[in-house]
Amino acid sequence: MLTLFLLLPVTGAVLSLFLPEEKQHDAKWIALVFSGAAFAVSVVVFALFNASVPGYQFVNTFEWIAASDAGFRIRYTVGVDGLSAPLVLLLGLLSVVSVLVSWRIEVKAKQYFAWLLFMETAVAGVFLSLDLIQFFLFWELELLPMFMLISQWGSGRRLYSATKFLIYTLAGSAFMLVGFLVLGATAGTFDIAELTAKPVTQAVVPLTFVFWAIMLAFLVKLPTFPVHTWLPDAHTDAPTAVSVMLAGVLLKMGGYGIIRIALPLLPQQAHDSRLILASLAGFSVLWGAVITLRQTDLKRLVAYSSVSHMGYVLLGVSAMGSLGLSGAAMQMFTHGTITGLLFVVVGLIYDRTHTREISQMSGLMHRMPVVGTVFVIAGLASLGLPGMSGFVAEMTTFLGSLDAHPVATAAGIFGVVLSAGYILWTVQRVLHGPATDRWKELTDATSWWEVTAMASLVFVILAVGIYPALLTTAVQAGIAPIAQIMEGVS
Amino acid sequence: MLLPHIPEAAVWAIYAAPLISFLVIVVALRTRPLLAGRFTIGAIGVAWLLAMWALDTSIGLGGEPAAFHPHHWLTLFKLDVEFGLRLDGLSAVMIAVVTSISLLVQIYSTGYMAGDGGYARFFAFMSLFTMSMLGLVMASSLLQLFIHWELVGLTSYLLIGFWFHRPSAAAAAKKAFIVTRFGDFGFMLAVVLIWVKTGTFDIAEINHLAHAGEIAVPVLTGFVLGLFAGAAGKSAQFPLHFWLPDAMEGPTPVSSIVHSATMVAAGVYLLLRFFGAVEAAPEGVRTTIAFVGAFTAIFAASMGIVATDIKRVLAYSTISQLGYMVMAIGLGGYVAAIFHLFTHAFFKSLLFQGAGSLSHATNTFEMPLMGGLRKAMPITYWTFLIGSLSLSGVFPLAGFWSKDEILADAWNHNILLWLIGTAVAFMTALYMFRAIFLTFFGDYKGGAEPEHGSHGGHASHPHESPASMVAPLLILTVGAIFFGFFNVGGMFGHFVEGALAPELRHFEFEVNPVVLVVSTVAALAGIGVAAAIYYAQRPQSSVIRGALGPIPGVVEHLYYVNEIAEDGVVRGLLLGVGKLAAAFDKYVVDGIVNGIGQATRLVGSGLRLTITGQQQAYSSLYVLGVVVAVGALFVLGGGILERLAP
Amino acid sequence: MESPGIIIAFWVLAAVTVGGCLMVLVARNLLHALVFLVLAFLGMAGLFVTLSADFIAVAQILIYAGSIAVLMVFAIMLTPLAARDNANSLYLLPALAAGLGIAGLVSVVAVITPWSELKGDALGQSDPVTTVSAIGDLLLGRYVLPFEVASILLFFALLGAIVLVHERRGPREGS
Amino acid sequence: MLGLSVTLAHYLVVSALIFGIGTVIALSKRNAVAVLMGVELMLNAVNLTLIAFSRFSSAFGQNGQPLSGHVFVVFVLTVAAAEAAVALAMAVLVYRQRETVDLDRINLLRG
Amino acid sequence: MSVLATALYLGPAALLYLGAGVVLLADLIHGRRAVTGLLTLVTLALAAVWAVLQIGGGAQGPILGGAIVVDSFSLYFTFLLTAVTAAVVVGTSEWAAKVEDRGEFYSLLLVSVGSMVLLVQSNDLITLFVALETTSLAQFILAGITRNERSSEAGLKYLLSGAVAAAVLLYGFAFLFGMAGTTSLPGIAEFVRHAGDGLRLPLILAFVFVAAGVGFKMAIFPFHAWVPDVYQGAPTPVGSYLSVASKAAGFAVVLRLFYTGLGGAGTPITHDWAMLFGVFAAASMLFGNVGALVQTNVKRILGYSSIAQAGNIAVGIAAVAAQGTVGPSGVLFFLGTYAATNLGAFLAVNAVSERLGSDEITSYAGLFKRAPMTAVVLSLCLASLTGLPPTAGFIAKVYIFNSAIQTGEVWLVGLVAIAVVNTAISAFYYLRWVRTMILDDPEDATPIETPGGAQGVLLLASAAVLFFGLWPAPLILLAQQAAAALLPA
Repeated sequence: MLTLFLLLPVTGAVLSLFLPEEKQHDAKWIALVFSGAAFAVSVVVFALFNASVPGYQFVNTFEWIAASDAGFRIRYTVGVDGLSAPLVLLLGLLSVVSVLVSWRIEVKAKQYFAWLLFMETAVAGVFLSLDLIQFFLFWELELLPMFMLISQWGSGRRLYSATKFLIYTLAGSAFMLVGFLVLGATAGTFDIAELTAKPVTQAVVPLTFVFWAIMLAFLVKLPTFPVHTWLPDAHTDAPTAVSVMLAGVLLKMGGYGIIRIALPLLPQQAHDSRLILASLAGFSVLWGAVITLRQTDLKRLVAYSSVSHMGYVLLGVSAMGSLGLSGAAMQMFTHGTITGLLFVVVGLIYDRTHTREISQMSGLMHRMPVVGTVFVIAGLASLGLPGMSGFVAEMTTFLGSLDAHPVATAAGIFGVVLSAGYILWTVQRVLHGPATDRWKELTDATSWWEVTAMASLVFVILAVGIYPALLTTAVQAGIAPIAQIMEGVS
Repeated sequence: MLLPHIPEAAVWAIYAAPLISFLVIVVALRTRPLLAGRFTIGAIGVAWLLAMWALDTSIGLGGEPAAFHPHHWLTLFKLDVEFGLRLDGLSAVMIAVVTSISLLVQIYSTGYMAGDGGYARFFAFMSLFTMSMLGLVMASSLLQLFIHWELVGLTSYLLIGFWFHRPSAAAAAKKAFIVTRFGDFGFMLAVVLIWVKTGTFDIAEINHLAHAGEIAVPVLTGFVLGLFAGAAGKSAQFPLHFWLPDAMEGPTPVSSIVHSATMVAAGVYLLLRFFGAVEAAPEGVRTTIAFVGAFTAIFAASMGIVATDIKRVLAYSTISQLGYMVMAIGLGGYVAAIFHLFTHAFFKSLLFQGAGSLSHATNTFEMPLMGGLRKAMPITYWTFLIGSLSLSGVFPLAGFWSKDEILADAWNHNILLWLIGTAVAFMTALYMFRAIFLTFFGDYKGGAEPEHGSHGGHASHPHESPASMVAPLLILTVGAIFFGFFNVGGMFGHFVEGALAPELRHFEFEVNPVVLVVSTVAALAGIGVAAAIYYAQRPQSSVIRGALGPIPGVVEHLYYVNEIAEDGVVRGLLLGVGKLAAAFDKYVVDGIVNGIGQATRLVGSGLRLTITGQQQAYSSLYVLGVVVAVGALFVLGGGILERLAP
Repeated sequence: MESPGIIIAFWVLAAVTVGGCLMVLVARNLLHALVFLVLAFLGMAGLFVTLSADFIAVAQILIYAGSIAVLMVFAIMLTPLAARDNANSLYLLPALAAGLGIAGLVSVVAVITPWSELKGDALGQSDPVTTVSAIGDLLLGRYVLPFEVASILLFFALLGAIVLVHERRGPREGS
Repeated sequence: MLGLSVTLAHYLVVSALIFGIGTVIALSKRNAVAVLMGVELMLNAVNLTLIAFSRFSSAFGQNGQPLSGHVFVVFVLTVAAAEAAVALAMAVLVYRQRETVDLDRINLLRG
Repeated sequence: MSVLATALYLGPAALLYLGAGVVLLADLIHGRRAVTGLLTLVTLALAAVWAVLQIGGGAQGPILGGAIVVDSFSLYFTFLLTAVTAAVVVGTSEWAAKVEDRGEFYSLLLVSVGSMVLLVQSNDLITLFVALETTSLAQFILAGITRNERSSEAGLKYLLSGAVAAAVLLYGFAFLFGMAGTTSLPGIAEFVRHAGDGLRLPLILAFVFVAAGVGFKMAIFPFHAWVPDVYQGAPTPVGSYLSVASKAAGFAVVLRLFYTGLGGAGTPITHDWAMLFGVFAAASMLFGNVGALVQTNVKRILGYSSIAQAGNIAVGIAAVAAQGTVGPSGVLFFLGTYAATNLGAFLAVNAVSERLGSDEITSYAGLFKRAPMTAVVLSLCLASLTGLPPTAGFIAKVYIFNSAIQTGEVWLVGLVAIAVVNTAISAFYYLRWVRTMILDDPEDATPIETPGGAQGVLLLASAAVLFFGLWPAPLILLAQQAAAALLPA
């Protein structure tokens, strides 16, 4: 089942590459069909996921590299638990959305969709892998499509941004590999479940180094101050769909990695680092928020807000307790939907106005009520309005982290206040105000693909906000064993 | 009493009715505005009827909480969030107030908003607001309360910015939300803190624990101050008061309900809801609350005296009256606070609707553009006058009774606060009658031209508003006149005290003659001064202005609070820090990254120079490499130094 | 090797050889350098003789002093327009450092290593009259494979040299 | 001087000196043919080392093959000759194209 | 030992030499009409088949007084070298058709590869030396075979640098021989294992000299400087042959020398050896990658990149400190995948450069439009060189780094850290190139034909790159078996 989820997008990618040149606009249909099928699979997985069964489910495994000695026994193992199941669902959904918002891609369409689908497979692999080397493989696999997508279909200084993304991520993941190898060499296995069951306590290099080597990659991906500056650039110059995927699922790879690997595999070191992590988290929240306040570029603004919001993930993690971790896990899901939606909307606006400068816009609500309304909904969700998914996640995070890190939590809560500031100010400048002649010709987003993309995300945001048990059941099942490990450490 | 005990479902229905109205409008009635209005009125009418039933039940229970069981909303590890209903004296009164005023305002709005392009949207938002407000007051859990608290804030935002094409409205909406959010920072901290320390969100339990001394003092202090910060934001207490006047950019019905009667009272309600905790908090905390309230009261009143926009006058008045209530809470005057909240809701709603009626005729809220409307709009005039008298605390109108209750509490506890309160009573009468004299007396100044697309009539010939607007005025006037009598003898007080733990109930109705006389004299003095200056024009207002030097200027600039907040805090501090942070990102973080990149390339260019194209260079490098390698290994691995040493 | 004849021979030959080498380095004219090179080769052959390596000494004279030197003369003659001076390139300093370094390191090792551990006189003990037959046995016995390969090497070196310098058959081709 | 015996170390030092000088020549001369001379000297030094070891080393006890060194030298000689032939051919080839064998000026490929 | 048995052992190399002669003869007799390319291929195929017969015929162990040894290690490389050479022959047949001295080219190629086969079988210093010099000499001539300015310059530089390297190598051999008293590698190993502390210095001297001599073939820092010039100047087929076959042979020799000749792990010099190659590896990676950043000529990029890759492989050499096959099997696996990868890259570049007449990276803009298959294959190979999944390069890097960390040495963890940072640097230039090809718009959109032979080889190479990226287990097992042959039983 999960292998199917992995293979569907890449199959679509290959098929779309083999389309004849003159039919390359049919690539979008291929992409839609395959990402849709993958989405269907992810829905089935999520629906069939049994929260009362401990451990991983839907496991597929076989011996991939069975080297005789040299400690290089690597299994192909995919499986989901309550932590990854929501992310898989999110990935399935956002992939469909990103195909939809790319509907009007004209330039090199078949390559575009091929890379997009390829990226879906790569990210899926990260969420599904239960083997460190396999995890690393997919982690690296995602780089190339991302680099290509930004550097070709982006705008502005796209090559610079793509390269920056690449270098940051590679620099981070490089050390992660070292960390993985040390762990694997010490334990004699790369299997995450085995390593979780029996954490390594002694290795050739101090385990603190190993922990930070691994964390660096995740912190870059998250991203956390001071390794965050690739994100605004990447977002700003990326095409809409890529921004959606980037904010929606790629950043989650960082948080997911922390919760799945860094914490349970090195609980003691994680525990010892919790103050640093909390400080980074609180700082990131505020740092991202104050910078967001003064952004004049719409996409950059949403990008910096992501820095702030992903700080909550780290905040929840740094509490190292069940609630904080659950909050972090939920925040990943909700941020994916909310910021994904924001990027969809911003992309739709950009498609029509061809500018991202906030100062150039005014009164767009008059011209595009649908887009405007969705923008407001996404914005409100982003600022943590109750009734929408973001609130539940943030609240859970704070409830989990206050006891451990009061100051960082206070900073986090203040970040919520600031988020209201930048979101509403943006809404005011972009949507409100008098309707100007310049945007007289703008049309609203009423095509089926645009409406579907927006509506599906709005639906998820509201559904989780109003009835969080949709998410929490799975999350609790996934977090419980990890929290147990972390709470057992002193 | 009259009716059987209300079932839980019926109480939920009070909450659900406006929600259904909202959903129906959003889904089906967007393009059928008239139907939307009627549907809203119907839904809120149902809610009102049920609210009356609930009130009746609650009275039957003597204000004691009805036994409803909470329901699980979110279960996650040790976090178990339960949502439920709390129907007791306090919430029953609030439910009744909210539904009543809401119903009247909806009716009023059908007239006021007639012809507006966003008619359906207006009623949708109004329904949503009513639902949120009801959810807020009925909540049995702190988190549930907080959620609706935020939703109320949202609807307030949406409604203030209802005419979003007006930059001022858009700005005001944003300001309202953000400023109250600053208060919510404290509230949210309080919510998180109390759960972390007690493990419960249940309001009754928190009150109980606090009162039983089972919450550590620092935690309790933090909790109460956090709640107070939230309350200060929502109830516009200094220094978070400055959003409320701007909020008058919203349609007048909105001001009438959201920004006078109900939402702004939510802060007061919050403190009352947690009265047990507030009482248990250290003395200093309560004193702080009382003084903040008192200061807000006099501070806002002073601005009310110089404002020229009638809605702003009323807004400052609202702030001032909320200050009263907050002061009362700080003084332990639970009943006084809620009683004033109750009466204030009616007469302030009435006054706002009166102001709306005025603008309906003149297309403006600027008092200098009105004048002499007494004859053209008699009903508006009379109802407005009664409302003003009630607000000023003139015997025997509603405001008299409730205000006196507060002043009596102040007299009993803190004479300084009583003095301030009395001064505010004087100022209240002064600014209200200044408004009356400026608008209803003298000559008509012609009003203003209608804005494009708005609802106004012909300003040159002002006339009385339609029945749909006048009828609510009349109904509210009844409240403004008579509702003060509810507490004569302490009936109201004992009822609302039913919501408290028994040991906290200490209300007794008493009449303090000194307070009564002094405040009445103060109010009458205020009316007299207003009449002298603005009716008789002896002395003329400009003369007084001159005599006061720079003070009126400062007041007219609202003590520069907006400037401090916007230019100082927002632009200077936040944006300044943002600018610095962005510069740090750009020059330091990116600088380092790009610097490393540049340095690497530079090193690359340098290394490239070693490949000179000349074979000797290559071989030299080769042999030198060998020499260095051998030498290094001799030293490191071979121990050559020891061997060479004699 | 205590015999004074050998000791004297060693020092003289060593001086000649090293001196010849130095002259190759410092000679101003390429052809003069070549002459000193031949001198060094001959000195080396003498050193071989002091080490009882008669066959090698002869081979040294034949191959080095003979054929290689002649080859070089041809090379110099075939490049008539090239400079005839024996100039140094820009890399004299690194070259000196490298040369001194390597000579120094090896010398130090040679001097301080307790070769006495290995001291013996293997050849002296057996002291064959000539090494020729023994070398021949080895070449056709134990080392027959490298021997055969060496012939291939020589053949293809020849072929290569021809390929490189033969006149073109037609107009220039290839990239 | 006559009292001293000539040992392995003597020969090794001589060979080291020759190797060093050869290195200097090979690395510093501009003319390709001169460079080749340096290389030949280096190879000669190696030969001397081999022969010296063959002569002196006690490693050649019962199992030792002292004459292997001599055989080695034979092969070195062979290779040196072949190498010289090819090198000189290459020099001539380069000369035909540029009328120089000055390595300082043969630097079309660089960087 | 009977003649037949000897022939069984010597078959592959002998066949290759014989083939060289036959090709030469055919060329002499038939001139330009001779099917020299085909003959070469047949020879290579026969040699490979013979290698299979060796396994079947039970040829195992040393012969000819220990001059060479046939074992799974040598077989691994025999296959690798013949396969690589065959791929070069097929992939560049179109280029070769235009070469004047085609027969000589093929003949020298066969001699070179035959000597390399001997080289990886060598069990004796003299055999090793002669084989090495034979293949080197052939390579020098091959580098200059087109005899134009660049080619001859490359040949001359290669030759003179190589001559110095050979002298240094020999000096090292001389010391090894002198101390051990034998030229046989096992004999030397026996000596090294029991060498007293007094001989430590000359031993270090000897093995550094030897390492330097072989390092020249491996092209690791600081013995690398000739690489960019020669890769650029020599004909691309020769460049690809050098970058893959010659490098592989270099690594094979260094492994053989260390395990069979220097006693393997656990001797007094093991640590020194490991440190030496650790430093060389780090320096190579840094030099190669940082140097490649500023290059604009694709052949030079590949040259610098091959220096960096040599650094990567040398990490495996540095990992010898551990007992077992950990280090060498990593090297063997890496070389196997690297052969496919780098050949793919070089042959693609050859195919393109032939048509474009330019090696500048800018002329690769929009190659995807002009020659889609070549561009895709080249991209795949570059991704593999970067070490991105799902290519073989990824597995190879992970495997070799893993082998370094498995040793449990702290400094090797540090070396791997340097290596992974270098991977990040290398992505910069590899992926820039990929992007240029795939995404940029070409100035001139006329399609570029890729010759059939080259197409086939490119497809095969990319198939191998992908196959070993997705299913590396078989090759890893082979590499481990081959490496096991190096260890004492």
